[in-house]
Amino acid sequence: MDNIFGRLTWADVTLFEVFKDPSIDTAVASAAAWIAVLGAVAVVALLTFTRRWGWLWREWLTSVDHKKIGIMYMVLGFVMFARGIFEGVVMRTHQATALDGGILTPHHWAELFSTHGTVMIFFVAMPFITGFMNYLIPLQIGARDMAFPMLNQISLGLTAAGAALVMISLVLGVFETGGWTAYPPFTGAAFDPGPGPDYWVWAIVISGFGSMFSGMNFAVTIYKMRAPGMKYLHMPVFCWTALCTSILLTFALPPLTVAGLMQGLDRLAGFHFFTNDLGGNMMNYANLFWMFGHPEVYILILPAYGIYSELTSTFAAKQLYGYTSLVWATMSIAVISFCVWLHHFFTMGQSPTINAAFGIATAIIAVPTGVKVYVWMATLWRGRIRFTTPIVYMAGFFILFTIGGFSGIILANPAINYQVHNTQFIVAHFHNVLLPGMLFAIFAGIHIWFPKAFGFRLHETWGKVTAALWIAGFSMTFLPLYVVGLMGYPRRSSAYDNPEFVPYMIVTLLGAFVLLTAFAGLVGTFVVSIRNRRDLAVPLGDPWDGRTLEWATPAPPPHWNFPVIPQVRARDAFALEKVEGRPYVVPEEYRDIHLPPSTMAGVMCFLATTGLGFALTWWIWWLAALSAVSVLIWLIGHSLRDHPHVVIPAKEVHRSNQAWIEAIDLATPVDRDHETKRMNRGFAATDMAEAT
Amino acid sequence: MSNAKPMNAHPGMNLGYGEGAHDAEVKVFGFWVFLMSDLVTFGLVFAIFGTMVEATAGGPGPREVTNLHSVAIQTALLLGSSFAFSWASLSMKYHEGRWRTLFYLSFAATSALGFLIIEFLDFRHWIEIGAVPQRSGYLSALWALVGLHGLHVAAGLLWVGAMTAQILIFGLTDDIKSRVTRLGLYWHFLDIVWVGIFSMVFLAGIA
Amino acid sequence: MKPNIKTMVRSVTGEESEERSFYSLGLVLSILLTVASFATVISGLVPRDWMIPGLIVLAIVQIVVHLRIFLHIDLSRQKREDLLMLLFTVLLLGIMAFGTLWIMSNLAVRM
Amino acid sequence: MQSPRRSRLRACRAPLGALLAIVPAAAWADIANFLDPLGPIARFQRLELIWASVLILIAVLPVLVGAPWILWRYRRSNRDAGYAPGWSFNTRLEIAMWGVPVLIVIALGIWLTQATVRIDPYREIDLEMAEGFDIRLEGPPVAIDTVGLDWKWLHIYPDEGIATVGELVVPVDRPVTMRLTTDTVMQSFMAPGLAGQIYAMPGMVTRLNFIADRVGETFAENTQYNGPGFAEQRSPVRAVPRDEYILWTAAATGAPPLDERAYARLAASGTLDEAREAFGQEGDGPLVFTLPDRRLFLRIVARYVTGEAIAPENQPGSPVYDPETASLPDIAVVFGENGRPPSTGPASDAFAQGGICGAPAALTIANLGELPDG
Repeated sequence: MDNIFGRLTWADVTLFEVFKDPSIDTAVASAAAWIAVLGAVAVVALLTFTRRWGWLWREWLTSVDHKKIGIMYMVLGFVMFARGIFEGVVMRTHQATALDGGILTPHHWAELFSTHGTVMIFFVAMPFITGFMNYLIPLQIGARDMAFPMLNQISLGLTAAGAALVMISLVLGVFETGGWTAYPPFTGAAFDPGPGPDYWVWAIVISGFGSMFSGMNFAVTIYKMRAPGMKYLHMPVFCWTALCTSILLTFALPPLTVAGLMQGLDRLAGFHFFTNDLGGNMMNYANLFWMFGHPEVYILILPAYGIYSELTSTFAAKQLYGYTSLVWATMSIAVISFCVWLHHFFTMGQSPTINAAFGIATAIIAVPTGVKVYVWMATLWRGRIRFTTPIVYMAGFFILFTIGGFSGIILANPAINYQVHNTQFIVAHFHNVLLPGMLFAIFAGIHIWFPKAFGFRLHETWGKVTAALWIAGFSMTFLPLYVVGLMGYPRRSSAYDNPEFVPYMIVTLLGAFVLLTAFAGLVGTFVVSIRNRRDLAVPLGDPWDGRTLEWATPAPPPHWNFPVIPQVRARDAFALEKVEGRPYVVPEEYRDIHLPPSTMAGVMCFLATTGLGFALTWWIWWLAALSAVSVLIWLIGHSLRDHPHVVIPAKEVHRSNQAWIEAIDLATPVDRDHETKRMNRGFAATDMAEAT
Repeated sequence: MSNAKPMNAHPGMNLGYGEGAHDAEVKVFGFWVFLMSDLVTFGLVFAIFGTMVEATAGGPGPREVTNLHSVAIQTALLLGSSFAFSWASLSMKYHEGRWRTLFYLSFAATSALGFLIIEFLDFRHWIEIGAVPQRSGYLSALWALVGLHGLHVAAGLLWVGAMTAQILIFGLTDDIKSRVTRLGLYWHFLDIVWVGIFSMVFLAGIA
Repeated sequence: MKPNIKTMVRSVTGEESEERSFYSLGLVLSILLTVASFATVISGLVPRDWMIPGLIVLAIVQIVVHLRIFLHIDLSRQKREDLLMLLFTVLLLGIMAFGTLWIMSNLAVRM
Repeated sequence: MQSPRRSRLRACRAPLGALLAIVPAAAWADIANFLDPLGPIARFQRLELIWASVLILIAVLPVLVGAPWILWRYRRSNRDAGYAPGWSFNTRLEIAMWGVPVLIVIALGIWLTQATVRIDPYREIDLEMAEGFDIRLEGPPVAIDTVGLDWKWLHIYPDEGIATVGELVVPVDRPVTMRLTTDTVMQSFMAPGLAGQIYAMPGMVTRLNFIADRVGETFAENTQYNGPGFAEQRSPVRAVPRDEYILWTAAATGAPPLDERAYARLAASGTLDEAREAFGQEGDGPLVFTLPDRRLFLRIVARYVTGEAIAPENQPGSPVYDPETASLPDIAVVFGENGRPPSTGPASDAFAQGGICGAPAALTIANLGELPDG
């Protein structure tokens, strides 16, 4: 062994690049590396000085509570989101100056669009939706935890390992430059022997396993852990969308894993799956990747649809219109999403018959999606709509997402697709569906469920201004790209020579800064809300006149969620109780509650797989073997020990629940007009009761 | 009550009713979902193999790599292993002692080990005749598909080892029975994948 | 109230031999089908064009036998979720595998 | 031929300078693109875009108008508006919600199928097609073999015996039948004013057919990212009158030959500017060559199907590619003495359709095994 660090050398450390060769380009690269390093150091220092290590370990890292795991997913998503946003702004700055050049080198630009896409899809969007599903599913179906709590923690560990690898690539070496899709042979060993594509492969494969396990876990939880009496058609729509997303995760991740591992074998072991020579075939990669890639879009968007469904009905104080239609639409989207993948490569040369078949399938998937939008409109119709922050996001969603869908159906036509494929039109389209479609739903969802998770609401004015900024920023940044796309500006292009693009790119740049402000607004919302948490507190647990079971618990809910597993008779279980005037019933009898024990399995898997991915990237074989063997030995050892459940005595459950019920008895219900005022302590007077 | 059959969840468990059975049912179903996902993985590797059957690039093809004697022995060993496992499940279900179950389990493991050894000899032969995965797209796909299955069998063996240790430590508790049941599903599932491999890779390759 | 395990074990010993013969049937069927597959290719009795379809049919039959006998998939209520999951998987796999072969073979012809 | 698009890759040009660069935008107004096409294919695609948009608007407009109206009308403070908290189903509404989109999708589906078949890029533009588009056809198709290199397009005119880099010239009213491949990573060729794009991949041949029906200029670009010079892989396409085309081909006869050595140098990673420098050409015009070996395109494709691994030094686009030692395979070694593929096996049909000098219409992964070793 000539080098214990494999092919990693001092020259790969990017921190000092700017001093060796000062330019805007190296300054950006080194600054990013320093931010990553200093950020990590700052977190460690903060934890050390506040003596929070034990707390972090006991309360969070080893916890198998689905609520805490959900929150950790959201935190991971936010850290990566900060990176993704900054990358986006740097890219837009470059593009605005890119007439015949630009401030960055083409290589650095390529690294940026590749990491931006990878980070945003795999380490922002995926953790966000996984976080939401983790937090909400057990609460909404009346369960105490996931079906597999330890596996849940392991999933988080694997996702975080992927994210860690992408972050490490900021400091050590370079990242892949072929975009988030990483098409070979460009990313093959013959053209890019460096560590970049390896970082991508292992980050994606490892986090992909995490997502796949999450999907199985959610699916089994929803299938098997529903509260007694909760039939499938009694589930909240969010659970339906989560169920379909879980099934997609379970079945759509394998193609990505297969493609990633084959690419890894090509690069590491000289296999010929996607190489130029000896029978390799890069078209197989495109095929496999999009067999995952298209369902992935619906993995991200379906839970967002679930959030929109919950929020329209809550903030219009109405029963959801067309529940059955929504369920059918969700299920058909889930199945059809497996039949459309070829539309990502209409231009590869296959016959018009195949193109037309997949084009039609793509157009068909627009039907259930359209139905959903109509359903939400019908739900708002004859409602009593409260203009809280979530509704502001929803309003933006209605207009912008519809435009995104519009461009989507245009793209479904192969004849047109030949002209706009791989241009900025595509960039505009998928940002148009993912930002208003998914990200707005996440932000709206955060406003709705943050009080449930932490016991206090988010500041309403800050929230609304931030929402408006997101809407404006999105429109300015991405709508102009449709035009330049039609004019023939390819995506991923570091420069252009048509001066007509310049005005559009300047608007786009301004938009990017608005988005950055919006992100600052989001951070500001959190800071202001935490400062005013006493005024915003909603300990009684139901600030929004909620309809589903999670609102029938205090905020934040106890570790065991429900003192007694609820009996369910119908849809919108909690709303029904409120309308009938008997919410918050005291259970007749309390029992001991058994909860799964804490475990360090997630941390172990995180460390081992990060080590493994890093080792395979840099060819550090001893580390790869050590990581793989150590996690195997740990898991087998774990299975040979007894792990008794944590028992919460009935008395403790009784005490905690009684305190909450008594607080409610003392409180007065708050009218919806005062929903965002200080007097909202989480005990809602329902609009619905007044009407019936 | 007296005539209640203990077949509430899956074969190999007589857990009675109540929390334990529900818990086992959830876990077995969860494992079933995992197997289905794994089935998709295998199916895709099969499909890729299908697209690469002719990509031999002038190197060794199906005729050169197929040794029907070896494939027949491997098939027999794997089927025998699967059958032995079902015997282990039965003794776990109907008999209380742990040794009987362990006895059949050791049969299943030995047989699977034999399978791996023969497969390893095949691999060695392939390397000798230059049929290495670096030679062509076809060989890459072949090694990936057969190797993935072999890796699953090896992981299964490791699992049998861990399971044996668990049975020795804890005895046949409800929890352990549920785990053995899941291992059984995995074991039989690998046999199904092998049916696909010997038919579609080896036999169809020389047909 | 848990039923006494001992009495239950006694009440089901008749079933044990029943299950044993079922498993044995599975073994015999598997052996027969495997032998048939091998014979299809090496006996020389089957015309070349029929070999691959024959192998596919035999493999599918054997997989069904395995699923039914070794993996205990049946049409009863308690297995319904497993069966539905299996059928759904087969549907998706069918879409993906068939789609892959369709697309890639078409591309191979047109390249 | 001096056009303002000739750009140089200046990584760190002062950003402010680029922002304020006063480039005559008028020069760009004449450059055709998808929205202002030069030929019937792109024009048809534009028409598709317009009609598809109109049709989709039927489903989209109710949302764009209705959603804001509903949000405003049913605000909580408006006590005049009705309130129906239990209203959750209406059969007629359901039928409309599902029915209207279904009808639109049926219409779109029929439409897109017809359009897709009609402008299949592999379909040669014949008299029947020309009639459908209501254009003239004057003269036989022009065969062009396009090779994607890092980071420029090489256009081979096998019948005229010339090759160009940095410019594509086509005669008006004569169909162009283009075969594409690359000698590096995957690329995607698009000339927006004439037709959509098609992928070009090493060892494979894809096709693109189009025709220009008016004189003008558009551009050809790569849309599939392939490295630092990607943004530079864009060059003018001129549709010229037939006489001018003949003059243009005649003028090229004195150009240097694109022999194996010259090709090896051309294939090295580099932008058009760098290629000009390598070939000692001044100014910013295109590189023009004569074609000593009319089977160059075929040999480039054959590089990937010899049944032997490609050494990185012999792989254009690889960081260690060495143009001094790189070579293309001998066509006879790969395809047999007469440069034709074997007469049996699935490959033969595909090869039989081949056009120029027995070139394959299809060189597939699938028929690799059928090729003779020589």
